[in-house]
Amino acid sequence: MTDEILTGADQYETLFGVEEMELNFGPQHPATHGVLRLKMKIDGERIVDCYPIIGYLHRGTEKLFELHPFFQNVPHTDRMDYVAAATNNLAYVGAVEKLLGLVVPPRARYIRTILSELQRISSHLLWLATHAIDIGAMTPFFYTFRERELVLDLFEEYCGARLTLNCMRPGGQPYDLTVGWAEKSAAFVDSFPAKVDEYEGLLTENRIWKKRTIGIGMLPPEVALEYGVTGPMLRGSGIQWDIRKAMPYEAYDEVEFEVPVFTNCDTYDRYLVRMEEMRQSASIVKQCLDKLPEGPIMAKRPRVLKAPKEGEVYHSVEGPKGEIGFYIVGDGTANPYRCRVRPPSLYNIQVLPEMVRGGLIADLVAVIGTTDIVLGEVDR
Amino acid sequence: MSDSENGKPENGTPEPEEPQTEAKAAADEAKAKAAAAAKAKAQQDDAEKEPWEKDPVVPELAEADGDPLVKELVSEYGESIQSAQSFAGDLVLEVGLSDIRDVCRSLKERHGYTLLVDICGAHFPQREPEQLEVIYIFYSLEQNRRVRLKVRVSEGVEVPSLTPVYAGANWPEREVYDMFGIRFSQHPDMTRILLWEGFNGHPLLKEFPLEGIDTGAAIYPEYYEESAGPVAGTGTGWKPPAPPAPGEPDGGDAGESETP
Amino acid sequence: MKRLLDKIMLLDLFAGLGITFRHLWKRKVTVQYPEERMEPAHRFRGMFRLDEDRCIKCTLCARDCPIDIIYIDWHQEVNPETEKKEKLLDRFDIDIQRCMFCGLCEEACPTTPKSIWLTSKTYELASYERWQNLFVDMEELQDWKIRPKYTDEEIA
Amino acid sequence: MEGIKEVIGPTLFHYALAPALKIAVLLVAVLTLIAYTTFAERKILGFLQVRTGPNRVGPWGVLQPIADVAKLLVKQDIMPTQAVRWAYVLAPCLVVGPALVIFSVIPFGPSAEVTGNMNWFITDVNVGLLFVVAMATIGVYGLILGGWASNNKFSLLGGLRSAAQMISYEVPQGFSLVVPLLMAGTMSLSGIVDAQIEQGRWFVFAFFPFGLLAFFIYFVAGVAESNRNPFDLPEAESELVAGFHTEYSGMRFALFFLGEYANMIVISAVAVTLFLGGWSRPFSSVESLSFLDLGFLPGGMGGLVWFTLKLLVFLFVYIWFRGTFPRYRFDQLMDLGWKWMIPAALIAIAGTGLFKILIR
Repeated sequence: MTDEILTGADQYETLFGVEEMELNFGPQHPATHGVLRLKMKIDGERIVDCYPIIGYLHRGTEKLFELHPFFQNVPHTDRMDYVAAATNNLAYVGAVEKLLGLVVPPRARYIRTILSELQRISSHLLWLATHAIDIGAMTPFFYTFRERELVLDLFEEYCGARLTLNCMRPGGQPYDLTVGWAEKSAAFVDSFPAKVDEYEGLLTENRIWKKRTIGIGMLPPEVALEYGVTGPMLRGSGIQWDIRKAMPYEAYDEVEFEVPVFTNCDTYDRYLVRMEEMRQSASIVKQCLDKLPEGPIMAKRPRVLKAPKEGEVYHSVEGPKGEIGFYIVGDGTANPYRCRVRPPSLYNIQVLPEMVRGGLIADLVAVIGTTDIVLGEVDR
Repeated sequence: MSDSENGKPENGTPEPEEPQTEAKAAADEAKAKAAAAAKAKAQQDDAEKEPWEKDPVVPELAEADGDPLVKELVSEYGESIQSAQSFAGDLVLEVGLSDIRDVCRSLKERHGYTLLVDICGAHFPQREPEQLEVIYIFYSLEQNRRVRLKVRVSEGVEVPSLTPVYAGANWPEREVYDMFGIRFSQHPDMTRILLWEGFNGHPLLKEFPLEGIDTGAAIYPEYYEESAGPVAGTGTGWKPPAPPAPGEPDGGDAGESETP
Repeated sequence: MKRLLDKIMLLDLFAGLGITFRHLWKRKVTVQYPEERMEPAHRFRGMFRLDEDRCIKCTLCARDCPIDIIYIDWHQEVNPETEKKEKLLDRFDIDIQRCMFCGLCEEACPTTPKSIWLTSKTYELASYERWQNLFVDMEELQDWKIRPKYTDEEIA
Repeated sequence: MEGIKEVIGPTLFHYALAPALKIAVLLVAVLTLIAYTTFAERKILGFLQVRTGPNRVGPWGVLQPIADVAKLLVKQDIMPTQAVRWAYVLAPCLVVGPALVIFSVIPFGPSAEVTGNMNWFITDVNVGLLFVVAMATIGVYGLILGGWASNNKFSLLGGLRSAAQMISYEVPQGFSLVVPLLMAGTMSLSGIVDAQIEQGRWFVFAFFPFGLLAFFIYFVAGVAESNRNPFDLPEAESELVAGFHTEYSGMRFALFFLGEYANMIVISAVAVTLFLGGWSRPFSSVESLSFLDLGFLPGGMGGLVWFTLKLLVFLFVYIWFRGTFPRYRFDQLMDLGWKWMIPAALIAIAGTGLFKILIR
């Protein structure tokens, strides 16, 4: 007669022969925001383990960069994080300018700041739409798309494209603002905070939303740093770090804004961070429009952009998803010898197993939504 | 640009060609004179010009032995820190292969470089014998500074993995392996990440052609023998179906398409 | 106490219901596409246009294209009227299937005004024929009208 | 009518022909209502979301449901090779059947005592309430079977979720039904409506706040029972990709769809009957408002009008919920059911009982 007392899972395993089930989540799944695949072990609905598999959208962008001259690579950067093309452009041209020693005129710097902040708004709007629809609230999707459309209209008027903008060149801006663009965007950013209030009215205080997000997908600051998580994910974990403040580029040292930080490390706080960032972005755009200097928009640059014989740079900007950086090695020709992209989504999704382990499948969906990944960028 | 060719320009040479005009020679002469005059004037005005109106000053590599971080690391690891340079404000350290994990651990624990920004590889076929390079980028939140470490590796040599130090090194190291074939020792899961398991070759090596090589062989053994997949240089191997219009043998390539 | 009352009265839920209810009466933002069309902006990068007369056959556009989809052939010929050598285009083809509408060709064009431009405000490039309609040649580039007919009125 | 009655005899007429006719009319009416509920859902959701909803088929898209049905009918019906055939086929029928059967006991209008010649219900079972609960319970088997028989992990999870959800919400729902039962003293549904008219108040306002509480619990549990947002976990498209009916297509999918909307309507109809006075007009005790009876309509049709109006309000609220709320999580849903709603339902029962005793 044994007095062995079975506890926890062992007990059930012996009594009922409970088995873990393997569940293949994606790559075709509405909540994976693209072609992310997760191999999961689940016990009932509880996730025992999770193994992300990526690469379904790999297009060899880094190889393409090596085969094209500097200026031809800008459109390729559009296609990595395709919902935030402007910040991708900005990071890339910033790296090239650093490598070549180009100095950007102030008006171009301001225009770049405006564009990247508008892009942040549009990217966060898309994130909110998909995040909310993952958690089951379908209406914010349409409200955010209504506003996103206005941002895209602004982009269209400025550079002729709505999504794949190709709106920056090494050394400056290809186009000046059109007549009336500044007024239009000022009208948009004036009306935008009220719209954010509207989304918040639907979600922030809603008890179901709170239940679904508070305490879900915990990401302690140590773990976040350990995994190289950046952007709103890091700020939702209580670490106040934003490249726009830490290493100001373009016109960010000439405008005033706050970097929202929340300390609960959960999905709800990351949601709050992004909501506040949208308001801050609107205010940055407003300030830039007020301060917009006159003058040239393109620096004096050689007709052929040639990298120095030796030299390599890393330049990164604060994209909507986190730190997007470019590491470029020059070899004296007009092509980058090696161009590496530091994709924020790759690092943010890498931490996913840590965040979902022990949660439910419903939590997994919320957590994927909160990481705000774009698979075009993860896989490049 | 001759008309015997397809008219399709090569892409490697992007120098914008002067439009060929008949009056080019005459124009050249006039231009040269004007340029000389302009140059003299330009030097005069240069002082008053804004920085973006001047010719760009290309940054140069500089020795950075005097940097406090470098000094400390050298005192700790001595010979392992093979060189320290800075370019455009970025600090680059070259570290010996065997010590890289210790140096990184020291960076993280003693110098506050807690954020692993990126790990990537590079391939320099002209260098012998260490053709490959692994680049690590770290960031310190307190000092607000980035530092780059480089390790030179020859083919087939394993690099100590950083996963015991930075958990986030897992995927980037897998990507380096995937793209360059550099293996990392003590890595928990040294498999391909972006490409599929049966992929032959490592696409970011310089000798890897853009069209791709032999990509299907290992996963379609019933179609291809080992390393006998689609051949490089023949394009994707997929031809468009012949268009219904008669008198146009290779569809899609020529421009005589018809509008309905 | 107030929070407890809020909780029991479900105020947060009613606030959300109120917001959606207000939107019930708002003007709808849908654009009924084939009947209503949005006017693209002036800089909108859409279908190509080419002006053969302005083109100086420098092939810069083909060189600057990141994906090499512009094919140009030309030859020189003495113009019998002016007795000057002139370049004539044999071929100017664009493979629209692969085009990503980055506009670098337009930027590269040295003529003023540009002899190749994308600001034609046409965005309806869908086609039923994959290998025919999306590979446009010189004539089509100058007078592009393969846009499929979408609405009933157009088809009739 | 009278002629037929003469020919076939009163027994056959009362027990076979009249019910059959009524059933046929009711079935057509309910199916049309379901079809147009789907249309209204798409339209109202569209309006809530600043878009227009379907508007291509017919004027304002009113023929859309017909087009939908036609499409679903001609669509290929796919059955997974590894599916359990009998269960796979049976499941959709199990969802639709019981939901439609419940309509037979719901009084859509006044009984023959009021109208003189015609009962506005198919049958008046004296344990009607029990019948409703019993039938509603069967529906869950369809979901579980469907989820299990499809041999798909997502479907299985959906089936399990629906089992857990249905069972835990049937308890508070059953409890909340006890409250109108206590108030009316009868289990017959038309009896309950009559009791509300007699007492001159709808049960939702009776014994404040217990009637309201019971009504609220019934409705929330009903939303959960019919798998509607915010309790649409079994089919949560962003988590389980349609859950128990992932593998269903064509007409079988349409049956599931039908079942969901039939359930919605049943629950609304029962809520109207039990708590909102059924077919009676508002303020049925106030004589001066008797024009609200719509007496000019023949055969007590005024009652039907009122019933339909109340029903539509409920359906609108269903759709409105869907347009506003996020989805609960599985365990939170159970939490809500067991920890909040069952105690609250018990309080409502106890309070009503207490009121009853005190009043007597």
